[in-house]
Amino acid sequence: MIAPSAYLLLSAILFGIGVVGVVARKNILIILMSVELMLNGVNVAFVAAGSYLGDTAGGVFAFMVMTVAAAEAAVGLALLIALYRLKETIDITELKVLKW
Amino acid sequence: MTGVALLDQHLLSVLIGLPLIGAALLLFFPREGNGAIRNFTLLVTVVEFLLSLSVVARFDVAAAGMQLVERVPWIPQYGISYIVGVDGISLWILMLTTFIMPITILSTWSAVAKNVKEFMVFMLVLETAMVGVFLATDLFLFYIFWELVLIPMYFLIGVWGGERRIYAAIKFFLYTFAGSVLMLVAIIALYFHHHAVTGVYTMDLMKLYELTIPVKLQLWLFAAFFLAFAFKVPMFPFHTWLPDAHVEAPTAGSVILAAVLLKMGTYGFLRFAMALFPVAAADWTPLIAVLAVIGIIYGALVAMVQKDVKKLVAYSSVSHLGFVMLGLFAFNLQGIEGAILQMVNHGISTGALFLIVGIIYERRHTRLISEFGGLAKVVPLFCFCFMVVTLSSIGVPGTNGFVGEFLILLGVFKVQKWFAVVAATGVIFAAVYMLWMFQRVMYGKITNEENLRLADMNGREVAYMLPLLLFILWIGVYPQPFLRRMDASVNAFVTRFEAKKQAALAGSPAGETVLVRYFDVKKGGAR
Amino acid sequence: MVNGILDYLWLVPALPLLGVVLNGAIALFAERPFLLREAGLPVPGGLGHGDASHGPSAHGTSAPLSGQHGASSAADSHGHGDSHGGHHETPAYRKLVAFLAPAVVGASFVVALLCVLSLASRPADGRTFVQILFPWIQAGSLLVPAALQLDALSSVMALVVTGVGFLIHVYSVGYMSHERAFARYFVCLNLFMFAMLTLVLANNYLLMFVGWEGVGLCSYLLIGFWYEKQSASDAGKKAFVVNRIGDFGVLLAMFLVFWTFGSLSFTEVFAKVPLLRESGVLTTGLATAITLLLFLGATGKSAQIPLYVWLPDAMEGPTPVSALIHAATMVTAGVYMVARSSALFLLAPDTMMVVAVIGAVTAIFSATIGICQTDIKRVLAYSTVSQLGYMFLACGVGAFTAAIFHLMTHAFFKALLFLGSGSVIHALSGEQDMRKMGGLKKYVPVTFATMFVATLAIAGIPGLSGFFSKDEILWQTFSSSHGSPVLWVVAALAAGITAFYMFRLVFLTFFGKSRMDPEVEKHAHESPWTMTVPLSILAILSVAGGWIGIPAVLGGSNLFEHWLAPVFHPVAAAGAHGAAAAGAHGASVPVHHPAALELGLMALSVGIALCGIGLAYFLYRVRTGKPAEIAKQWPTLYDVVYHKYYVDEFYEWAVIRRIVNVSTGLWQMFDALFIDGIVNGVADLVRSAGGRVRRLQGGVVGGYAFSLLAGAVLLVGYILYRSVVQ
Amino acid sequence: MTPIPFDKAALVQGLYSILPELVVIGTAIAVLLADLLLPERGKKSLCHLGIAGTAVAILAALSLGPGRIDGFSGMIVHDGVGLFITLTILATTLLTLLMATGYSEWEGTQKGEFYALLLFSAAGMLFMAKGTDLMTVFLGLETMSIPIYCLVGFHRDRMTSLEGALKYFLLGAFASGFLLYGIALIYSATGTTKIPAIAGMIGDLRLFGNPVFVAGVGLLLVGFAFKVSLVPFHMWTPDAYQGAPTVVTAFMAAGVKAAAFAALLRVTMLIFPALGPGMTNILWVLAFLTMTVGNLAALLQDNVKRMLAYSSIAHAGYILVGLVSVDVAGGQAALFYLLVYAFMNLGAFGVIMLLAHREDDGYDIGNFKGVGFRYPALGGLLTLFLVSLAGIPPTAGFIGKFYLFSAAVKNGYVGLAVLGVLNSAVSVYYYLRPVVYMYMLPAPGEVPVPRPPRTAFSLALCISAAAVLVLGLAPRSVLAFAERSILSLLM
Repeated sequence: MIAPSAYLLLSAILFGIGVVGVVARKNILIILMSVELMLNGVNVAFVAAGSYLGDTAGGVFAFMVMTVAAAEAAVGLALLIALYRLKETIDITELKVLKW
Repeated sequence: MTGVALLDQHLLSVLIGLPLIGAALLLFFPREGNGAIRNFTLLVTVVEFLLSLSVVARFDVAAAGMQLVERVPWIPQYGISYIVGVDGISLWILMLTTFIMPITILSTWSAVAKNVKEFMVFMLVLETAMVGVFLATDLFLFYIFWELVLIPMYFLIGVWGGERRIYAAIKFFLYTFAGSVLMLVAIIALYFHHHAVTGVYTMDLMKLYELTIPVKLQLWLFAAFFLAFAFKVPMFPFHTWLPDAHVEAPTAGSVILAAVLLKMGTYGFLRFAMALFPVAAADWTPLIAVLAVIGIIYGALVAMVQKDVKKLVAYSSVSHLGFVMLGLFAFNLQGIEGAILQMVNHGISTGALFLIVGIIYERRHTRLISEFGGLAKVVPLFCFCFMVVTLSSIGVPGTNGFVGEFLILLGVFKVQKWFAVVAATGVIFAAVYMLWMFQRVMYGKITNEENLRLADMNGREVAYMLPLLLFILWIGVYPQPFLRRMDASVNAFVTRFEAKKQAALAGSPAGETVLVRYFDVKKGGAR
Repeated sequence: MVNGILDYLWLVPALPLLGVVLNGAIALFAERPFLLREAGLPVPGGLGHGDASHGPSAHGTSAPLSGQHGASSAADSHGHGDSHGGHHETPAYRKLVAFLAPAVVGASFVVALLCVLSLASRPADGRTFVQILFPWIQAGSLLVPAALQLDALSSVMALVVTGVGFLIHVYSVGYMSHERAFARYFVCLNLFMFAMLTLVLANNYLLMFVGWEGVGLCSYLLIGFWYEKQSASDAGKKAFVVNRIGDFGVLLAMFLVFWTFGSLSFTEVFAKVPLLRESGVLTTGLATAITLLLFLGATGKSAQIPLYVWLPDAMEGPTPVSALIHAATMVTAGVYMVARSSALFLLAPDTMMVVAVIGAVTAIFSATIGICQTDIKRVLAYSTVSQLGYMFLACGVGAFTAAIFHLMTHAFFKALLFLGSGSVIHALSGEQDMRKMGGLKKYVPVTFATMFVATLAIAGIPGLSGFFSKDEILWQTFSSSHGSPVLWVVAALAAGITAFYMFRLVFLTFFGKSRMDPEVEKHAHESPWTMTVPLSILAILSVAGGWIGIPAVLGGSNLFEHWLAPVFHPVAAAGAHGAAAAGAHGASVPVHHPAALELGLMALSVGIALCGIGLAYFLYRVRTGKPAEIAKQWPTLYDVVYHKYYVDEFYEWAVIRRIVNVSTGLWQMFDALFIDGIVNGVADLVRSAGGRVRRLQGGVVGGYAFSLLAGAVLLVGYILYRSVVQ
Repeated sequence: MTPIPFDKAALVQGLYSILPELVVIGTAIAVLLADLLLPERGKKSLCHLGIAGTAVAILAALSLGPGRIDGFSGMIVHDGVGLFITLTILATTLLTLLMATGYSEWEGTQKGEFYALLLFSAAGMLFMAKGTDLMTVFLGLETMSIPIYCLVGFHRDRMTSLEGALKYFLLGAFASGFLLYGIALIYSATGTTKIPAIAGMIGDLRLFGNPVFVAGVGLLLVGFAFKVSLVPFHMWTPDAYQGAPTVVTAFMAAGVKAAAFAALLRVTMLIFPALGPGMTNILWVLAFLTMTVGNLAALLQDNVKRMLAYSSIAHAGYILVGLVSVDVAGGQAALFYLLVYAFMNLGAFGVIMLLAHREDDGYDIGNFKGVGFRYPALGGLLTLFLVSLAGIPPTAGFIGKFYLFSAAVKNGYVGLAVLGVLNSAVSVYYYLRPVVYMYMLPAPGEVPVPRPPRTAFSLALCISAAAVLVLGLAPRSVLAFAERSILSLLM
């Protein structure tokens, strides 16, 4: 039996990787993935906590999060495609018409 | 209820409401029909004035407190209500407002050509706001009117003003707004302090008067009020918005600004800052007196070297208002009554001066003194009016200006000899800059061809100048009717002031409120 | 008790006021349109441009005010130009004014006279009548009624003012007959009478102050009457401002009086003096302060050093004005006030000293200036200053009676001198420079005769009014406890100089061969009766005026003295300590000086005066070239004196320039740069901050995400720190 | 093996508690279906359908009354706050739809999905506002956000629109990550996600000192802060607002703020007090930063739309001032201000929509020259709304600010109040700038003709104007309502 804190640590690491990805990367696709990574970190935390507390809610939440993640991904990709159609790029740094 | 009953029980509300209603009706006038619009506005203001006369008629000379009071709960759960009333302090300033208004309207006949409709609407809204300021005895209501004044004035300057009008308008707005927002915080603080002490939420000035406020809190609240009012007066270092505003504003704007808006500041000091925070007021007196005296001399000196007549008059206002402030902070009967009278006087004579300037401006489209000279010959009637107004502004005995200044200086002399002495020199300077200006404009030979065939004042101009001249002489020769109606209230003010001061200094039930703690802890060494 | 005529005392000032109103109406509704039409200007509301007869054609030749050739010294000169141009079309309103203006003043003289008589009929100690008209200003303990007071002192003043005033009004009708702004002139003149009478009849300081500033205002208006002339309007302004400086003193004095005595009315204040004196409230220091401030006012109004500078310039006004305001009445207001406040002055020996010295110095100082002046009116102006100096000298030595006495006689002969000079100027089409006169006595006999009498009077030739009053002053200066021989010497010297320059004036003007340019000479003519009659009356007064004050030593029973006694003596009696009392009594019978001494001094002073006359005769009749030589011998001295010791220039440089520069500095440096700099600076600061904050919004998502992350880290970090670590 | 008992009553109550949401969702679906059936020219009636639906929803909400109704075993609750915010949101939606009638015509958003998305996100807002379980709140938040991402990018052939959408989306997803992680941590620390339950446990200090929990709350706050765009989590706001179709901008500014603040309110009211002064200090700083940065950045904007975006940031700051002082006065002030803000903000956007007469560069302030006297009604309305936004009497904006700041003063945050009023003084400068252009600067040539307002559109403007004035002059009943709501939340 591994201590729950270990799971939390794992989730934290996952989340952190995701965060760094979002901040650091230019490619929109990769940023999307990093976001997914963050959410997965969250899921780990939920599941771990749920099982540790012997509460099913945690697992349920994980599923909800996945669903939401999916929905977000859908919208994200749609926007991505629209962008590509318009500017033929998926480099986030290209997006700076709007500023100041 | 019938109209009579309405007037009978809600006279003051009617006074506040009438111009607003007039403005509302005005919106339905066709934009083209300037004549109709003007006449209608004039009618409204005249009716307003007549109604305000009945306030004087019904005013009880003996009563010290608020009269013709009306109170309607407004936001009862927070003790905010619509309370209006008039007493000896506000009576004449109210009258000044309603009196100057028709005159101003009449003066715009030919001066304002574009967007007459909007102009008149703003004028009427402005009148409502001003009357409201002087009648409101609920702090919240007062603040609302106080701020409401800014908007129409902002438009009057910004839309119908001279070439740097936008700068002037924004400067005027921000200057005064920035000053008054802090007062809002102070009002709130006072309100909660009252609740903390008495357990009652109220904005009713009369109730707040009864409150004894711990000294440190007083000092801070007074500071906030001081800013708001000092900006408005304007007192010496805060005056720079005034010349710009005056120079850029249209004649009517300048007249209202000088005659009424500036009085809002001095009135505010008397009605709120001094009455609510006596100890602080007393503490601040040296500072304020010094500023006032500096203002008197400074304003006079700077006025002397102005090239633009309007600017000159603007700076002279700084000087005159300095007298008023000095009088108020003498805290004795002569000083305060003199100050109140001087508010009215300044309203009349400076208002008249701006009208005078407006008259030549309309004809020559310049206000530079150097453009004129020798006018006396071509426009004798104008010269006569100008002379009388000038004399009243100098404070020659027999004109209103003298009575006010004399009482003020007399009052100040009792408490602060040297301030009075220095201030009195201002009387000399006043003569210098006014007469010099008068000489350069009216006397000498006509040097400028364009002035050779100037038209003298026409019937309309005489019509609105005459009442002003009459009052200049009346107040100068027989000020009793005016002074008598102030007596009771001012007396009460002075006595209450002393009493409250003692109470606060005795440190009577302070009420350890959040605020008191706030200031004691954070700004400990306030004194 | 029934006061009879006294109840109509209010008519005395009221009548001139009536004149103001009526003439004002005429000026406004008849004269203004008329003049505008003549100048060919539109008359708003009026009947538009006049019929062809007036209008440009008429206004070429017409009056000073109408134009191109301007008011400038044509001011007085228009006479003949006009006898063709302006005359035949004299509109009716002028006749009306010409009647009304003098009439009201005459009427008020009559009323005043009656009042004074009925006052005289009372016992000496009951000769104070107060009439309260209405409550004027009331604020708290301050109760100032508009009330008139007629007592010995004010009755003298009232009579002088209304009497001389009436004569000068009549004179003006003739003198100004060609003046365009005829009605306006008389409005001002009547207004002046009203103000002056308010001044002398007021029963409290505040109301007196109203008259005080009122006369100042009128003098401003009348000096600048020909406002198209730069020098005239300048002079007017100067007069007003300088007087304001004095008024400043009076104002403060009133404050002190009020907060000391709790009242401003003469009767109450003076009644309280002994009491407060006992109780020690009214210290000598306080009395000195009050009186010095009052005297500051007096120096302004009565043109004493250092504030005398306005009076000579005031000669820019029409000559009758100079006679009325700047010789006979207004300028003596200061003396009146000091005399009125004698009760207070007597308590302040220091002030008395100051008054005496300043009086004496002014007397001699301005007398010397008088020597070199060439403008006939300016000579008279400086002589006025110096005569006023005498009066103050008298006050200073406690001889208030003498002061008032001289005030009265001076009013007669100085008015006469001015009117005479006016007549001369009138005859010479506006020439005022004595170097361009001479030999006039055959042209203007009446003027010459009357003026000569006045000159004798002012020179102090025994038997004439001037002699008695001046000699009284000299004697008091010598004998009174406040006086001193030194002052006597100064005063006597001044008397001599006076005699000198006055005769210089007469000789230059009326004797010798004509130095007039022929054009002028052709027109030289005696003035109309409206002018000569007043001259003659004044001449009589200048002779006989003094006889009511013949001192005991000359076997006279100083009536004047006794008349004024109730005003000055009770005061002296009350005025505590002996010196003051003696000083005041000194005015009556100088017991401790032998009559011989008095007579001796009298003779001596007359002698000095005669020397002056002789010198003048020698220089300007016998050796007419001499003055020029003297001038050459001491050029600098002559220059300095000729330029009035450069006092005006000094003031200009030391005061006016400074103030103007400072003000300009304040405005452009402090106001525009500093204060507004701060204001706009704050605004700019905020705006530029706005500009920077915007730039944070770089536009790149990475940056946004980073700021979000940073915020999150800080936030969580802080909250963890706060709630876990602590 | 007993069958799961079917508790009909609970279900009914649950459905009843979310009646308005149901109506809105139903309308959305109806719109989608109708879109299939209707011919091209009939599309505009879609909007009318939406309007009708929203109106019904409002009635439904009112029919529920202020009483407390728990639904779905405490996942969601209809209480005072719920009702107040519900009405605010529905009002926003209604006004938005009314304006959309016109806007869709000009900008070709005359599509079923447009309205459907609007309604869906409205439903999401409602859920978020009423959720008492962090999970519900999260779901509501997503249901709100995802449609809005789409709406922002609705002009998918216009770069600005797309860019705004992408930025908003990416950062939004990023932020919800934080939110979720916060929830997860809280869950793992407390074993529940129900706000009241957590509030119950707060008492014991173990929890207070528990870093997991505390960090969780912190992250939770970050998530909300992002949605209400508090500095420094605000970066997306100006870009998204500027890029989005203007109706959507108006909708977001008012609606999202209302929903997110409602959720934040529940959390702050119930949980923050336990965390001691630390949390308050954070809020204090956030409020200050948000007000100041928002106002300063807005100062020099020449694009009115972007200016209003920054101003909306500033307003988030003002509202937060109400939350800093965690008490009835503050909460009530915040609620009241949310409502007021909805009206004045929508009104302002509505007018500039008309004046701009085309998207993007149409919003340049230069276009407003000389409009005031040429089109008095529009000029007057815009002036009114701006004055109200600036918080000058006698408008609702003033009353709102007055209560926010008085709450702060009451609880001794005088400094914050002073900073607040000074900020509003600064803000006057940029709120008056359009006025200057409209009235004080002459038009270069002929004043560009504004878009012709349709009846519905003008109705929307009139409603907003009326609301701004009425709430300014007679706010007593609404204030009382707000107060009751907060009280109901606390008990």
